[in-house]
Amino acid sequence: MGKDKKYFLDEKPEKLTYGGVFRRINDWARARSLWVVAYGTGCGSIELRPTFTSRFDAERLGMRMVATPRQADVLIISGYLTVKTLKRVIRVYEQMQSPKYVVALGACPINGGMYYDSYNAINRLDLYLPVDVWITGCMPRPEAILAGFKRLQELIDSGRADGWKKYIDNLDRYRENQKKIIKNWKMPNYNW
Amino acid sequence: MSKEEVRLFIGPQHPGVTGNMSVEVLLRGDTITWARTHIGYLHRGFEKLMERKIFIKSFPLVCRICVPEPDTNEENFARGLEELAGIEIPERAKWIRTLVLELSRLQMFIMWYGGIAGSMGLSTPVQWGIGDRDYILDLFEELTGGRIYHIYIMPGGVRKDLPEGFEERVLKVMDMVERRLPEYDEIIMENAVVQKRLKGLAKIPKEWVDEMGLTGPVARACGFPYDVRKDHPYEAYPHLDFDVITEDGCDAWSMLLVRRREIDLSIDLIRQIIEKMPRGEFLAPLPNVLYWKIPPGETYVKSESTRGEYGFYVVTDGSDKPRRVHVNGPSFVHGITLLERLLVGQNIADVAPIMVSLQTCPPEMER
Amino acid sequence: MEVLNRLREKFEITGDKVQRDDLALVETTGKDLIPVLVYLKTYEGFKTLVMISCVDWMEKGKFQLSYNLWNPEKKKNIIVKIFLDRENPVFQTIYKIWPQAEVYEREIHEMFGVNFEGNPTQDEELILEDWEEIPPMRRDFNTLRYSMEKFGEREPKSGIIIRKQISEQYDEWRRK
Amino acid sequence: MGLKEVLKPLGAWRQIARKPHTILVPRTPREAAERYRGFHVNDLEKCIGCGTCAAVCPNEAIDMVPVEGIEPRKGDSGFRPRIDYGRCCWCGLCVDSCPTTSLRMTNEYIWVRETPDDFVYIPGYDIKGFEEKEKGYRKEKDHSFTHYQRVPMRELPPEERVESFAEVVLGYAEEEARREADRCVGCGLCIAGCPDRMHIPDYIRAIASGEYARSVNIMYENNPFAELCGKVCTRRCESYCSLGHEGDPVAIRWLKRFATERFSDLKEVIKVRKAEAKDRSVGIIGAGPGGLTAAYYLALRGYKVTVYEAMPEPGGMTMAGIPKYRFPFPSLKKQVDFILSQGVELKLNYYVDPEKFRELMDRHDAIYIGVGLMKPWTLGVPGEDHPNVIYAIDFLRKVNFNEPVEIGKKVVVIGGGDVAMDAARVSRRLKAEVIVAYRRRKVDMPADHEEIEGAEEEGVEIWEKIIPIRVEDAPEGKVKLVYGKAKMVDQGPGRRPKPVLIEGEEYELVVDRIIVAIGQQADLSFLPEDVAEKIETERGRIKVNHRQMTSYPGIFAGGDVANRVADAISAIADGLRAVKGIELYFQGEVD
Repeated sequence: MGKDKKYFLDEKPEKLTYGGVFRRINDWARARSLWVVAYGTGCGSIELRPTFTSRFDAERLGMRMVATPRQADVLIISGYLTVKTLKRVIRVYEQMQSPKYVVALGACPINGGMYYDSYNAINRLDLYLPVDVWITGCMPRPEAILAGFKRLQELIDSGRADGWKKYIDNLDRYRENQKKIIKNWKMPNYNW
Repeated sequence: MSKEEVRLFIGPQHPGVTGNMSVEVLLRGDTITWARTHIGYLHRGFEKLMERKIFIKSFPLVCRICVPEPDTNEENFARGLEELAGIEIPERAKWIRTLVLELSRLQMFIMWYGGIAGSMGLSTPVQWGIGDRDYILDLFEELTGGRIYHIYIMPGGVRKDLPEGFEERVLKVMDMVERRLPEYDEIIMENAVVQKRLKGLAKIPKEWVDEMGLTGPVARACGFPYDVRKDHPYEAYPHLDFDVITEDGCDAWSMLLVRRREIDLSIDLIRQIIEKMPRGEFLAPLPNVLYWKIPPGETYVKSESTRGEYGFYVVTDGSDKPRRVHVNGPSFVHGITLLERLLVGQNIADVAPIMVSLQTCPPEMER
Repeated sequence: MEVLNRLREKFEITGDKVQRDDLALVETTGKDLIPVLVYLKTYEGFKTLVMISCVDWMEKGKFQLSYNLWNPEKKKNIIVKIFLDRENPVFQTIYKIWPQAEVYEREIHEMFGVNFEGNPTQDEELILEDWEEIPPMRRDFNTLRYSMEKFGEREPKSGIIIRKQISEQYDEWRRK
Repeated sequence: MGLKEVLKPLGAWRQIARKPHTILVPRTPREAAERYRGFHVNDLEKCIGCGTCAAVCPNEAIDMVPVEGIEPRKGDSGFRPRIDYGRCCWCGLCVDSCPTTSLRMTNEYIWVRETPDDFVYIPGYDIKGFEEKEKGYRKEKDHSFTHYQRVPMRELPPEERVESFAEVVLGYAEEEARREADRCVGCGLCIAGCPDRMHIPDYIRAIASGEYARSVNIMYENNPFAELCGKVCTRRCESYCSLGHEGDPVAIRWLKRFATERFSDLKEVIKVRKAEAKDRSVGIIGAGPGGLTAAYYLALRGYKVTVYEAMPEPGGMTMAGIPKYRFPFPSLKKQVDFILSQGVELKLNYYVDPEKFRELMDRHDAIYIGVGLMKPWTLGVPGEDHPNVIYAIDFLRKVNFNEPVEIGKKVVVIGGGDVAMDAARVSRRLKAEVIVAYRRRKVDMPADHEEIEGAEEEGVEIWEKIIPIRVEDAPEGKVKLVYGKAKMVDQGPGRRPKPVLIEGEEYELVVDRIIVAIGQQADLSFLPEDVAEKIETERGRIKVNHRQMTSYPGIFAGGDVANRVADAISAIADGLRAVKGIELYFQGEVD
């Protein structure tokens, strides 16, 4: 089981704390350069493509897709999350570097949406991951997604987007919820 | 060449794979010696959920089975139920459905056309493809009230008539797309990188087509004129004039050619539909949908999606809910059986172009 | 379709129906299924296996397996179906006739618990991961209850009365 | 492949000179399309809380919740839909199935929050700022899943109708009935409108699925006169039908008629569960629908029941008052026979007077009075005692019992209720020329509009705003009605205008008979004085509590003599309620 430690957080990481003007400047800069990890977890990713390409062009707001979680600031949960994906999403989230933000798209992460009765899709995302901004819609249009990002930028700018801090503080609680539905914490040999 | 084999996992969080799925490969050097597709990241159990919903409530569900091209699902399921319940739909509804299907195919192909270039690291066509597709989505929004999920085709016909002046706007967008296509060709078809990488890539033995049940552009790229629109004409396709597109290269380049010609065909078909569309009623009277019971029976209905033959196997038992709905998407065979065999011997860098060429769509594999 | 007549002569056909011009349904027994499939593939031109599906007839205690074949020349579909005992659902694999049957069978094994003898990969997980309940597509699996127990439901806070009370109250009012 | 392929893609640089097509959201907001399926709004005034949206929602996103300021009333459940945007999928099925078209969608689509608990709202009640938006997805009435058009009922043509007393309404064929029954959305708002609280959606659904016997059994759970109601009910339920707001209400009455008429022998169809015999007995005065209903359910509960009827046939007003073209005699006999077959004793030609009433009080443990209103109201004008002035209920009774009745060639019917219409249409069948004179306007007539239309089709003339002044003798055995015209005086909002005689104008009308049909009153002279003193009355009717008991313990009353509505279904409801009351009374619960 020692191997598991490499996959997921097993203890609370240290929180970087710094304050004053530095934090203010950091927040200001961060809000204007959000890199989104390119992981389409659900059907909402179909609207992320127009958002990040020429028609809606999120890049003019400082946002772009990056391939690896280690460079990313934002994780988009695009719609429903199956149990199998949730495990990977937690892993992706824990690989991301703080400060990091989660945006939930669509009705499904809020209360199950279309798949409230599905045996393989979770109903409430906030039990497992700290979400900063919720955008409802099925799917949210690119305009709504951009409005959500604008809200996220405001939150970051004013220092209120602290979901990642919550995750560190309440890691036990989140882990407990996660363990309720994910029994096997070893990654299967086909992806780690 | 190294003797040691390396196990590599591509996906599910990987920008090269088509959607939320993963491919596990064994590599010797950078050559793949064994491959295995892993799916299930998007499994929501549609078939189970439909079994516990009355028929009308399944319609918001079915369109979510394939996200980029939802109308095929709606049309198929509606046609299956109509067949089992013995409902005749009005002539205009058939034509509107055909129009929606073709528009849907067109937007998917345009996005794909950019996407195949994207899989080889060319990012301009991706921006173009998705950007131009958006104009067709605008048409959908105007017609159906939804950009992605239309929930427009219902048993008995379609939910609303075409809005005023819709035909002209469709033709305008078609003209726009047609004007743009030479520019696409210039940066994709005539690109040395694309030609060099796709020609001879993913060579499919011809005997696999019938044996594995390959369909759609994949089969047509191998010279087999399999097209459900021609073989089992449905909706208004019997009244449309078109030829099945085939290429004979059996490789990714031929698939690209087939799909490129499909774009022209779709534009042509849309123009034909708008020209020939009859006036009249668009929704046949249905029984009260809240209590709609369909007599026992089973049927298999299929239609041509951009990826190939898309089928719904519907079993009813006389109650107000389906006994079983099995959605059989072409990606199930293309993405698992074919892909696993096709990747063997290929270069690791070609995984993404091959997957995009086969147009594997994970949600329709696992439903 | 005249192929039905030939089938009836050669095999034990327990039921058939022409659903459409291009679709026929044939019911046979487990013993005759593979000969029928091989016959259809070799002599009748039904070269392609389109899909394999399973239907749970819980009330009758049966699983129905449907093999859907397609004839590329004549453009016809035929669905051959058999019934298995639901208590002990075992059947032979046909992946040696059609390679893609392997994955279909693997899915049916995972979703319904039907065993396909000789299928090399059927015990590998295809879609589900760490599944502990009965196979989910069986009709006695209650997906809503499972979802509510495992994933929970948000209790609406802005509402005046929560969901269940309302529906009860509403029902009561309607009965009055 | 050569240099060309390498250089050609560089042509994309051409694009740099073109105008970008980027939409600059959020700086410049973009409006969604005309029929975009965005967030919901609900017209709370128009909404009736029928719950069809909640029933059709695929995700159980819609709950019906009570809303402050909206009280439940007949035809409105008082609930309003609350939508959970953590469940909704914006499919618009709720909009498409809303019977009143109150629910619609706007083209608003941005809803961003920091907490997940902020996505539940009651459209129309929680103000979100987009309520005024006109664009968005709306229901198209003619092209939706809701069937607003009623399946028309076939009737005899008017020329044939006046020739005989054959039933006017021909009834639905099976296919028509199932089609009509299938329109029902099952909201159940009608139940509150039915005095008897019949399980309307249940039996209509049973008809729609072809289970007619089950349907009739559901009806007989609380109405042993289902066929009677299927033919002549005042069908207040239909006025609360959720489909009636935008289209035709479901033909509940005709469907009931269809289902009950299919069975000629009720004993084979209706499964009764009889309780053990008990040694209490109940006496019922009056074999009308109310009395027989009470008798039926009391008998099923095991009590000894005896019904006393003054007339030679059971049925009360349904026998004596309703013309046979609306309610044929065999149909009544079939239903009454079934009730009697449950062990109900019936004594005909048994006129209860004070002495006999006292006997009954000794003989029975409880008494139910269901005598109805048999005494007509008089016009109160001079000369009314003229022999050619007759009263509608007497006239109808004589016709129904095949007694000789002479009305001549021209009659005037005074009144505007259902009895007046019956009298008029019966007179037409007796080949007389008929004028109906009513003191208010035609729109104010309390009669069923179908009856008014039917009468007019058959050639009945309707005169509005007529106030009789006096009756005079006329030569050749005729009678002269002197009348004045009325003007309608507005009585303020919410009250119907009052007819006031225009002074100084007098008109004359010479006819063979004047038929007075301005209502009936109770005749309580059969009560012994000491009992009558203890029984409270109100405007001539017996006052009862919520269990139909009078202020005299052990004496129950119901039907026209005790309620203000005075129709068959209310009498049946009273009878049913009295059964529960009597049972509780026997168990010692007086209140």
